[in-house]
Amino acid sequence: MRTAIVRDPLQPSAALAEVASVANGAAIVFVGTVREVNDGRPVTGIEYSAYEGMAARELAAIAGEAAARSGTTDIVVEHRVGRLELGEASVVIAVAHAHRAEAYDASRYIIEQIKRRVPIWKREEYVDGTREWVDPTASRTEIPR
Amino acid sequence: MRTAIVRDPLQPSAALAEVASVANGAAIVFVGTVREVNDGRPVTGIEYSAYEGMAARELAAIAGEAAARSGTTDIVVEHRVGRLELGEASVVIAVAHAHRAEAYDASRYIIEQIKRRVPIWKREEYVDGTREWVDPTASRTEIPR
Amino acid sequence: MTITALFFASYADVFGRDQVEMEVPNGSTVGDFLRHLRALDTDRRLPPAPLVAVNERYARPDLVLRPGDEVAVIPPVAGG
Amino acid sequence: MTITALFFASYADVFGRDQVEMEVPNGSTVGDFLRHLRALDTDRRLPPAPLVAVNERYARPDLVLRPGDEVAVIPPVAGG
Repeated sequence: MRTAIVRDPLQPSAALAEVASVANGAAIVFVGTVREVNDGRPVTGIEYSAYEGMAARELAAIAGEAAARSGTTDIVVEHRVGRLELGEASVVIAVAHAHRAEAYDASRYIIEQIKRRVPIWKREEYVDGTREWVDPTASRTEIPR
Repeated sequence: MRTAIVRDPLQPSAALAEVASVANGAAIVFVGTVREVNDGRPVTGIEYSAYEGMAARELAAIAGEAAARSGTTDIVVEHRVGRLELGEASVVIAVAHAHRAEAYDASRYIIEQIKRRVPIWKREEYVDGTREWVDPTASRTEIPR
Repeated sequence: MTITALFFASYADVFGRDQVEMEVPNGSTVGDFLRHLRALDTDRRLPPAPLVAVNERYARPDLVLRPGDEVAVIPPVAGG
Repeated sequence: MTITALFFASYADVFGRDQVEMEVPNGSTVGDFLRHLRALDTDRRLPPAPLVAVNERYARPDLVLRPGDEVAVIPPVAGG
């Protein structure tokens, strides 16, 4: 099990290789990437920033929860910060398990929890040169647990 | 969209690259691999065989159904046949979509349908040199639709 | 009329071959074909109603066969 | 007592900085800290009850702060 906040480009195939094992029958890699459009508005790039200490702690906690629920520790999660171009990967989640149902569930759990509680923010850059912080929750203010 | 029955080793990262696009925010690669143990019995390798024409046709149909349900055609599915060693990939499913929920659903739909209806069989080889055809369904005989 | 019967995996073991040209009466259905097969399966190693595909599509027992059809007897699949 | 307040993303824009040492009365809670902040947010750009983390963990309004705590005001997260 390994989780990290990183600045360099992510390597999905390295993450896949890291969780692979002859004990596992299923491996799933989820890759989140920067889209060219968000809410109908053309995007030219995204700046990701994080509360790095807490983000690292929450990522590790989420992976631990997924491991406890699914029964595998073959989990790698990396989230990138800094400026990303269109098409670049912002997050990679690799999970391997003896069986596929558990692998899918663990992968999905991890991405949903990341979006819910890991303190990372993104500022989109638009073709007209303006930039805006993305608020996907419309200012949700409940403690995310 | 591309589906194939192949004899050479599968390349998950090539499949991922093939579905990637700046229109997509999420890509998922599922890799099914040969486990060292099945039902508690140590396995040394698996021979996959197929009714190749029909298997190719069913794979294409399944990918088409997933595309229609999810709204993406960024789908690559490859199933390998022949003798596979422990840890080798038997199936790779790459799906990319603007949004993650649809990508997960399409990926899951494809693997479940493959296991249900694509005419592929496997013969496991055991440490004592014996071999056995795997029957995961206990001879289910309903038409799988 | 003549059809081509295909046997895969464990069913190829049952019949000792993976393909055979078979004579069946004109108008035979998939069900008729299966009854014919059963007569050849003296050790009763086929399940009571195995899956059949005709020309690469799963077929119901009432489907009427035509000359030259490729009729495959499909063991429980195990792909993925 | 002194605490360290951290502001991220859009909240750093609100306060024009991302970190500040703040004096708060001994025994202050997270809720007290937020009332104190609100007085500085003259344009009312913070939501009514923003998320707060104390020493890298999400904290409820009744948590009592201690000297040296790192108190982060957390905008809606947008990772992934």
